[in-house]
Amino acid sequence: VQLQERFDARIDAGEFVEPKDWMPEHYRKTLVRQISQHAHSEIVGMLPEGNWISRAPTLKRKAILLAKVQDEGGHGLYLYSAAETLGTSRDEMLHALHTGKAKYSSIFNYPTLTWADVGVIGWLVDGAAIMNQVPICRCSYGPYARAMIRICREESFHQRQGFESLLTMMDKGTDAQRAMVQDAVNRWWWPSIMMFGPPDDQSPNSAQSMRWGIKRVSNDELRQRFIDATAEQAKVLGVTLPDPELRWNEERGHHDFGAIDWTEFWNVVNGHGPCNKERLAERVQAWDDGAWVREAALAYAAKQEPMKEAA
Amino acid sequence: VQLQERFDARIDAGEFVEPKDWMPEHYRKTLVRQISQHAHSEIVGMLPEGNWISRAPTLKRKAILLAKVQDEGGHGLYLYSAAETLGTSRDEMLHALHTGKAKYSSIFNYPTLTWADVGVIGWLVDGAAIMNQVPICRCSYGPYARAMIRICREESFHQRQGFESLLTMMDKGTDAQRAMVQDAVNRWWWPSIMMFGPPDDQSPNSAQSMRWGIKRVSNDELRQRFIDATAEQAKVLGVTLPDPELRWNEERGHHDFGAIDWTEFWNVVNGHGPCNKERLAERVQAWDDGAWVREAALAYAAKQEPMKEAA
Amino acid sequence: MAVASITVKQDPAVQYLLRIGDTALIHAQRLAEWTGHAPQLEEDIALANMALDLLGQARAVLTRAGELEGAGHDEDQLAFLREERDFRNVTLVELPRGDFAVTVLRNAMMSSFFKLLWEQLRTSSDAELAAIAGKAVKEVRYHQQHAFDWVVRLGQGTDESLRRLQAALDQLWRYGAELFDEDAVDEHASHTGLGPRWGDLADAWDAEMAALLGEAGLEVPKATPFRSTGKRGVHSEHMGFILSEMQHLQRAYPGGVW
Amino acid sequence: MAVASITVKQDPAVQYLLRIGDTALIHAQRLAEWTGHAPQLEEDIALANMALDLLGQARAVLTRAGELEGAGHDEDQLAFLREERDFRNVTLVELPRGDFAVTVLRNAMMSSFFKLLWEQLRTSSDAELAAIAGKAVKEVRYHQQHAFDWVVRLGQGTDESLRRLQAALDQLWRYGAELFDEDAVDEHASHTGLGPRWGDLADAWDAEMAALLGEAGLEVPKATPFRSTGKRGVHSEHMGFILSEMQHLQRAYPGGVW
Repeated sequence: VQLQERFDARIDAGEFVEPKDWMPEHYRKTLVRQISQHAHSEIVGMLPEGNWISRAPTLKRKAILLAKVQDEGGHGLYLYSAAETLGTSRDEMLHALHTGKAKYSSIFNYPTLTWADVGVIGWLVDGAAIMNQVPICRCSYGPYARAMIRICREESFHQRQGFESLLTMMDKGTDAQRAMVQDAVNRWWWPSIMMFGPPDDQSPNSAQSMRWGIKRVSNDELRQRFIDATAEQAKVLGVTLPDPELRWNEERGHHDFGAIDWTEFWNVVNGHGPCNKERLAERVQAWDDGAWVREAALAYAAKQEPMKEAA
Repeated sequence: VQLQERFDARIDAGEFVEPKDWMPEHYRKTLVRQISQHAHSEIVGMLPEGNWISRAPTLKRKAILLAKVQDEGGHGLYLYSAAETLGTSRDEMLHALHTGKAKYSSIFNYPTLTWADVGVIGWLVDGAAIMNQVPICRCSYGPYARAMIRICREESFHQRQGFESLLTMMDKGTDAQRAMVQDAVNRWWWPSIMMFGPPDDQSPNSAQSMRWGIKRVSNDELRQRFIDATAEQAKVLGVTLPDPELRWNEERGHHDFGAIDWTEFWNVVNGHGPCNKERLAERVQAWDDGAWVREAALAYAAKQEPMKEAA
Repeated sequence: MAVASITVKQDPAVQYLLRIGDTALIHAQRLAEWTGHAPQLEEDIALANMALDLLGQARAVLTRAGELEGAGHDEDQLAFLREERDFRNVTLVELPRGDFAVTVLRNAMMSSFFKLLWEQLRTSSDAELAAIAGKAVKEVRYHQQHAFDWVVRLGQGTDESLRRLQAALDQLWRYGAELFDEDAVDEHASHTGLGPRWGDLADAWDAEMAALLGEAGLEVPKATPFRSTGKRGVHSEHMGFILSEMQHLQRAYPGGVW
Repeated sequence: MAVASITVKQDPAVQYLLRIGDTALIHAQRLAEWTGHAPQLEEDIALANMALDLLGQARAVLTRAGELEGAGHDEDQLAFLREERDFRNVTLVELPRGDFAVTVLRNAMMSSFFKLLWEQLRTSSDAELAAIAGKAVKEVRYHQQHAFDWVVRLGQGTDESLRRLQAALDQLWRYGAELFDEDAVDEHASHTGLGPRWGDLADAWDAEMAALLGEAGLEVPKATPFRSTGKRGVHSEHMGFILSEMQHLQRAYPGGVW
């Protein structure tokens, strides 16, 4: 009880909780779930964009995309490490992913169908991710907060690169390229604004996470911030967001927007999106195909041990 | 001895030997080797051309190519059947192929690098094959001769299609297409004229095969016929054959031609051509991948037997 | 000599034909991958034969689609110069060829569908399409027979063949629903007598598949809300790779004559 | 807005640079295929990192090749608008990525070669190329270290990893000879001080590889007369598929700005 009180006081004071500190079991579990889910999103998220590395239209764009996907792998690494400080191994987390017990961001269950999708993912998906993640830089768990600071910095860079690549096509490209960009925006807009999760009144775990300082801003508020920011960027780009009800509301000081298809959202969350099965199958296949390599590395390391001791 | 005499008389009289007839063991073995080698050439030959089915430049050309490669599979079937009449099963012959004991035509160890290669294979490789095969339509072994009649008819059709596709590119195409055709001719010319095998004075088995009516015309004579015919066709096409010494010799009534690189020929025959290992590996892989299917078909057939008996 | 992609009118009759033509074309493209790699020579030949039939159907239907569109697009422009998002094939046919179980199961699903479709199209108000259907229906009956024979053989063959077949079903079955999703294009075709609403073929298809899968000893996966959407131009990620390969020569040799 | 392929002068200095630039480019293209599919996350990152280094080297060298050619071709025109027969990479790098053993063994062969080459190129008579080499040599040392570590680890790991590594060697080794085949292009480079005859690097390469393969417990296949010929523009059948994918967008969107 004393431990609990000290923990609560710390949260209230806005201090970081560190790995060696006592923490409530539910706090630990909630964090492991959230951080590992975030890590899984990074590595599953490598697939839809990775899909275009071999086909990038210029060598510069190829390098940018490859570096970006590599960064996502790096984010996965930091996040797995942060989660490991809570006493769960990376292998355990991956096992949960591969067996369908752990989730990852639903956005990655949509396919990348054209090159413009890569730019739009940078602009909208990374944009939404940053909006979600910036508050986590002030999260109560120290290792997670520190990982997020680094990740957010890189994500902002990716977001600008995505926007810039779209702007190049819209400003200097051909009609066919502009049509490709608009088409990609049409397909990614709604899934992007679903990335903030269900409406606040249907988000049961949020209150506890808020209390613990794991979550700082509500789903609906983040979504509104994102829409407000993005609507302006869309004008700069010269694309139309595919929502006829989207308009500035002077009174609210925000954009109004149309109804979100939550049936689609829950379908994708529950495994029935366009690519859920394929994404997971691809990860599992890579893991299984690599088993002999990991075994060989372990066997080799084991053989080196006695030599080191002898030396 | 009496059997041998009757057999010899039959050969001398130009009659067909049929499966149930007595024949010398060496004659049987020679035939099995030659027919199965020919069958293997058909099915390995499906690979270099099959390589372009997915990339054929028009739907008509795709249909023609697919039909052609299918025909090659059909030729493989007739020939394996002809060889089976001599008491060797298709599985035994395939085993010899897969373990490297049996040979197939070396020409298929060259890669198909451009679409024009498909046309040039039709024109030159099928052309050379027909030149080799027409005499076998009069071969002393009945089933082989009959298979060859059908095969030669289809090969002639393929050869005309190949020539026609090259002619279309040369006559109506762009400079880039004409350059592609010339490049393909440059790469396939020498391997094609090697298809007639080593010079007569280095072809030790030929005499016996001639005696038995399995071979009717010598390597060098066939090669000369081919070169004479092809040199004229090259003029119609508007391509240059890559042999500066190729010219009409009024006195001989034939074309003279340059020295053949027999070192290259023997390298490829002995397994060191550009694609030997890959061709064989591809066949073996297909066979191994299909093992479970063949086993399932056998198991199913076995289960049907008792039912048939009971019915 | 321009080789920019062509765009096709959003006319519902043209779209209806593109769905048929593109589905046959991409299915042919996948089946042809087996050529030279089948489990036995007879299957090399049989699969190539089906691919040829499908390719012939695709050519006839695409040609007719171009005529109805009236913009002067021939079969090759439609096949080689359209962008992915303008292809209207169902997603099922663009999935990788997989192992032989995936291939024969997909063939069973598609040939059963095409048989029902072509049977109806024999009385299309478009005489040209009706004529194409008259020929196609004979071809597709053989395709269905071949596929069904193999599905039963694998289902009742060995433990491994049953396991692989079940895995194929688990992978492919959810793509079947797309065949019967209806929209304005179907409505228009039905209204004008061009062809049936695809959804109207669902009951007959279900019955044929249920009988087959039962005989093969397969467990039918539960229906899910998953819907593929290739026939509306939103494909799987496999489609782009098919097209980059298929269209390469036409794109790389502008103005070429083949 | 024409997008017909470009052709490149047969100038030996340009050809020499294309051999380097194309080899780095196609090797990067293959390595990048691992991204998202490696045996562990650390290797996803390491292989992507190497691909990035190689891509950077390719861009610098292709740009320089275009400058030396003097026909106004930039790195993208050289990469995306050349035909297969005009690519000058060695065949080894265009072979399919294979399993992880194939990949690390190829990396070992290529990085050892590139290390020796870049070391020499630091004193190239072409100042630009010398500068590129100065940076590249540091990158490639890390590539070699990574590849060698893995070859030893797999060779001394499990029975399976040794078996796979030996199979990789049996497949790849024969493609190594091409690296050291000499011709007029090498002669010219050596004569002008542009760079070494590649054949002059053979002894050092052999020594490094022999030490590595010995430590890994591998049996070196016997030399054969087989010679791949990619650097003279006669590639394997894999190359066409790499290019149809890599070049698709540039070919399909003439006049595009990316």
